[in-house]
Amino acid sequence: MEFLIITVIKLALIAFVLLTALAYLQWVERKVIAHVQVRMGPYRVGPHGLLQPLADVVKLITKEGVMPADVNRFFYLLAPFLAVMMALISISVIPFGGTIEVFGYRTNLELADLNVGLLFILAVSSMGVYGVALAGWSSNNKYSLLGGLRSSAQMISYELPMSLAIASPLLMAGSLSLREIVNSQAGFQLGFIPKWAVFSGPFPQIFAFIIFMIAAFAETNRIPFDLPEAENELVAGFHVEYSSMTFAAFFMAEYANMVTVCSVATILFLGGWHPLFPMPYSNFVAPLILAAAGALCFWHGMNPARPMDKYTLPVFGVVFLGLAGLMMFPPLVPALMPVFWFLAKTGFLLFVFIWIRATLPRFRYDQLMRFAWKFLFPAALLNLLVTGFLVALFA
Amino acid sequence: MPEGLQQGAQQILANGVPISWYLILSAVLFTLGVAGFLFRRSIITVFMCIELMLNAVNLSFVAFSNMHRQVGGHIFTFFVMVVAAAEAAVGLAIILTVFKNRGTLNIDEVSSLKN
Amino acid sequence: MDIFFFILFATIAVVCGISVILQKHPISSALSLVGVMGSIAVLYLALGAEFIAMAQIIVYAGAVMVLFIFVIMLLNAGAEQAAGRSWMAQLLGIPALLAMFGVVAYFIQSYFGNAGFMKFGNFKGGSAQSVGMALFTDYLLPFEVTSVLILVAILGAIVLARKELD
Amino acid sequence: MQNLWIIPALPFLGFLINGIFGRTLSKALVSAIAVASVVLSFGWVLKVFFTAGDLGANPISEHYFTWIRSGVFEVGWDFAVDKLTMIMLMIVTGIGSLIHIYATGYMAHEGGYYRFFAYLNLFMFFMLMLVLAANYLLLFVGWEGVGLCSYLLIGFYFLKKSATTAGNKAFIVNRVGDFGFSLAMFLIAVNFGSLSFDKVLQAAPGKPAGTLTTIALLLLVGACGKSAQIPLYVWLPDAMEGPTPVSALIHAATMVTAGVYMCTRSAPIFTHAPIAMETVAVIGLATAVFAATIGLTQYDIKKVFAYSTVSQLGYMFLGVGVGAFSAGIWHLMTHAFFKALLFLGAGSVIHACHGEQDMRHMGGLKKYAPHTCWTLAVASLAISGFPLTSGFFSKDAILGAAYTHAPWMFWVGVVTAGMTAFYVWRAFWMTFWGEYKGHGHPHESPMSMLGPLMVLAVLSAVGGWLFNVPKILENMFPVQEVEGEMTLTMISVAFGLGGIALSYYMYVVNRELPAKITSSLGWLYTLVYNKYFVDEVYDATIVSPTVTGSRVFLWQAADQGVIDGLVNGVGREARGIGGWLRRLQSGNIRSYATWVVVGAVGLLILMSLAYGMQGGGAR
Repeated sequence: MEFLIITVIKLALIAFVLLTALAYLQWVERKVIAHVQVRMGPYRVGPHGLLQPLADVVKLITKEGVMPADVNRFFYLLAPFLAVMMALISISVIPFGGTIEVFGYRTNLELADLNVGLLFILAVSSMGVYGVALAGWSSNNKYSLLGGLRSSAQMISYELPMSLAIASPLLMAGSLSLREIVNSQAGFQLGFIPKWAVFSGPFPQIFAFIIFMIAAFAETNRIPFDLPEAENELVAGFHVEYSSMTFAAFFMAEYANMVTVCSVATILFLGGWHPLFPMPYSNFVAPLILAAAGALCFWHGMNPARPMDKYTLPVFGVVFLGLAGLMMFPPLVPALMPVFWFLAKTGFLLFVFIWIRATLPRFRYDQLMRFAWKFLFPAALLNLLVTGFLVALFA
Repeated sequence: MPEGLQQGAQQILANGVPISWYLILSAVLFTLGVAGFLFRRSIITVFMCIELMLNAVNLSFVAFSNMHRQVGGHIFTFFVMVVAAAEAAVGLAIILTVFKNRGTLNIDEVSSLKN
Repeated sequence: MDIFFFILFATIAVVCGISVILQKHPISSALSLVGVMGSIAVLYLALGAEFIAMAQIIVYAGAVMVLFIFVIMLLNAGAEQAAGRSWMAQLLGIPALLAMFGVVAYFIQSYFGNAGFMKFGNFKGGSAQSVGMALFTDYLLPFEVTSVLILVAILGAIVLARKELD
Repeated sequence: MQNLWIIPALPFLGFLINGIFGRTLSKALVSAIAVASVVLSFGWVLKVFFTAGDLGANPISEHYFTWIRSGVFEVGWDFAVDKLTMIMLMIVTGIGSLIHIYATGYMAHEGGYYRFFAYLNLFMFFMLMLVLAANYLLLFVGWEGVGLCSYLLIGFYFLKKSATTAGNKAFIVNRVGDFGFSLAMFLIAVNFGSLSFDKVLQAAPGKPAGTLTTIALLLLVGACGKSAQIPLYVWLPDAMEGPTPVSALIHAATMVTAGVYMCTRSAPIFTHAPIAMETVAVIGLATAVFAATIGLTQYDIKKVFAYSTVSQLGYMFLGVGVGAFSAGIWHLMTHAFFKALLFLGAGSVIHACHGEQDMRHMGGLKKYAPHTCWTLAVASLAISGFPLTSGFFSKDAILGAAYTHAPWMFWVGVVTAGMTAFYVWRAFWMTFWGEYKGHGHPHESPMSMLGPLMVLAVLSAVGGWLFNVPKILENMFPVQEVEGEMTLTMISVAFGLGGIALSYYMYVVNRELPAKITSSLGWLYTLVYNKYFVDEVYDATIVSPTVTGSRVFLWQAADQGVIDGLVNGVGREARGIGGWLRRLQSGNIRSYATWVVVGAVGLLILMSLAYGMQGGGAR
């Protein structure tokens, strides 16, 4: 019974955090891209545009949902929900941290611990293509149809290198359960190099990591592989005809997918919630960073670049310092540290996603396919072979 | 007789699902697949019905493997999946070719070996 | 617990199966088939075949059916038109089907009617590890042969789908 | 170990090289390879001859590998050399080399140069195998091989209809002989349980005369086919369609004498089959006379020599038939010398007259081709048995043996000798005396052709007493003394000289005489001139019945009627049934599927009936 209650609580918590995060991820993206392009980005709605996501949500909800002429109504409406559902399901097996104890109840920081968790993620992400494909087909528009075709072909093609790249760290971990994979990466070698898959083992999985990230870009239809929604070829690709909430669903799906793949990459290659530094020092890293951020805010508040900063920045500084203090608070440390590290790594990978979107141009379609089949796939295969050989050698 | 039914129900609640139910389910699905094969006209749908039959058979394989507490059934299912994947690749390529050459997907019109 | 689980997903499977053969549009049939496969995968889980269940989703739902949908989109196949007929099928179809199902069901009942019960978790042999172990020891040769089969299938598909066909 | 296999191997090597790469090689290289291969094998023969010691006492015999083994019956791939074989080897390789050299000059301007020499080398290979063979089967291999080569070479100008038909004729006629030969081999294998010469020939005396006679007669059939004896001689004159060196080598010197060699080789069988011996003698004599008479009237120079070849072969058979085997071989050798010379000379003449073969368009070549002239004169002297020439000794040996056997044979032989002298010299006068009646300017042949001519001239002049074959072969074939040999010699020489004189009178002194004679003889002349219409008779009696029979009965009745009818009928039935069954094959997949389902139901019901429906199968 209490199992149910705890599960429900965790469910609500994760859902809330995740959806908010998704909304604000978009804000972060706009901000980052703006600063890469030396703009200010959202600034008007709330301090530093912090309320922009809410405004967007309101706008999208209140907008009229246009139903184009003679589309297949059922599939047209089914597609976006399929997409967002498949994107959100896979979050449920991702562990954010170790086991914690709250009010005497021990629980894992995840919804479900499958012992085929990784396969589950693969399966669900492979289902994700239906949303895009159906959307493209059902909206009865040649651009969206092309987008749907492209996305289905592209996703199937990039499933292979992704799976192969995933397989090689599995060889080293020897399990399909995400939690055990993370646990297998605990500890340090030579005292300071963490035993993450990218660094450790008979064969550092740095190549697998890179291949996985590239494939992840394609799987999530992100630049430079966002062919299904290439604006300048297909207007907006598979979601040309969508508006209001259905459109928002596709956006949510995209960001949720990003979060998922980044978490998976963190778990598989970057040692999950295991800290970058040996135990005693790693606890001070988080407070130091936050404190530094707070100090930075205060300093900018002293001599503001814009009039409003005089009031907003100090507030941020106070928040950051408060978080730093929270991190120092002994009883919470064992619970918060892993989460912090996990979020830090995932956040860094997300930042990389955004960064690349701001930097790289888009591939041509044939280049995309040739790259997948003629370079990525053989490379992943080779990496897997070498890893397997070395593992067999040293095991 | 009600009490027989009752104890049957209790038995089921206690011990779980009878294996035969799984087999019946797979038989039903298989029959559905055959029916689709017989009564549908679109090549693609017919092809999908074949996949349906394969799935039904797989289900019975897994059920048997559970019944005998052996992994063999899973292996067979695995092989069936692989073969089904290969079959799908070739079959769909054939369908594309047929459509390219005949301009139809109606299985009744594709009744001659050469056009 | 198990029984409700089973009834739920068996119902889904059968309903989707019926819709596969009743839907007029290929895409609808395809999605119904995906539904069948998904529910069957869940039943696999219940039967303790977790690896096969995931493989079912990845291979069938994730790859094969996507391929189907891809082709349907590519050919823009609409609802089928009732042209041509097979009097054989019309005439013998229904009775033959019913006969087959009847005989098979009777077989099952008479042979496996009391073949025991299935409870979740009473069979742990379906993990990826055990399946892989069996696959690479007892069934190695079939496995290799299958790989050759796949290679052949790839070649065949490429040759068939080439642009400069015929 | 004398490595006898090298002797045939060398020409075979030449054949391979020329046959495979000849098209790309230069003429000089081709001829070099061909000649070298034969000359080298001649050299090897000499080496064997000088190193072997006394062949009569201990003949060489080499076994290479077992070819056929079934039960006790065993045929090995083995060669053997005794004196007889050695003589044959000498003749074949020696004259072969000369003719090869000659051919390089003669064929210089012909197409298919490499092809010609490849065939020639192949012939040498098979001929040497025939001679070296130590058992009948291996001999038969060579026997067939030379037949094949003669076919190929007769039809060498395969664009000429007459050439190809001549080749076919030779091949088919030879089949008859080979049929007899094979039967003989079967009989030998059955009766002696072996085919190797030494076993068979040792066991021969013990066997019943009937068997031996049958075997001997069958062998004779084979020999008649190969050596152009009545009734199978008809192919040889037509074989002159081939290039002249071929006529010289194959159809005068070597291959056609294979029959004689074979009979001599199986002498023990013949000697114990008197009837067969008699037959051989009679056939030989008849052939000699018959061919000689035809030779009197021919105008084609090569035809004349062809018929003379036939008649000389008849002489050899006469010798064999009367038991003078060594004399036969002796004549074989001398005949090889002078007949090869005659043919090569004829070739030289034809060469001089730009391919003209009709003697009526020749004449007066004495001053244009002096060397050809005197060499041919020597050859003609030799063939007409002029004293102390080679032909003189061998022919008289045969005639003497014939006299002791039966005097009438001697007289017929002598008359034939006269005729021989007459027509050979007739050809000589018509060719070289008088004035030139042909077209163009005749010219002497190149040295490459004249050289062999001279060598052969010397040989045919002195070869007779140089190699006294009967002496050499004494321990194999004892020579019986002939009483009154001197007188017989006188008589035969007289006939020979008479023939020469008569021909001189008719064709040099008094040119009108032949025309008068022919007109006076009338039908007899036409009969002889047309070779007694033998070919026509054969056509009427054998060839056309066979052809029409096979066309009407085998082809139209049996093949088209029965076999095709059967096949077509089966096909028609199958199509009928198929047309009926086709209804099932509507091509409609769903119908097929329905059938499958019905079948499945049937199977299930069957199973249920078979295994019963009792429950609780599992567990």
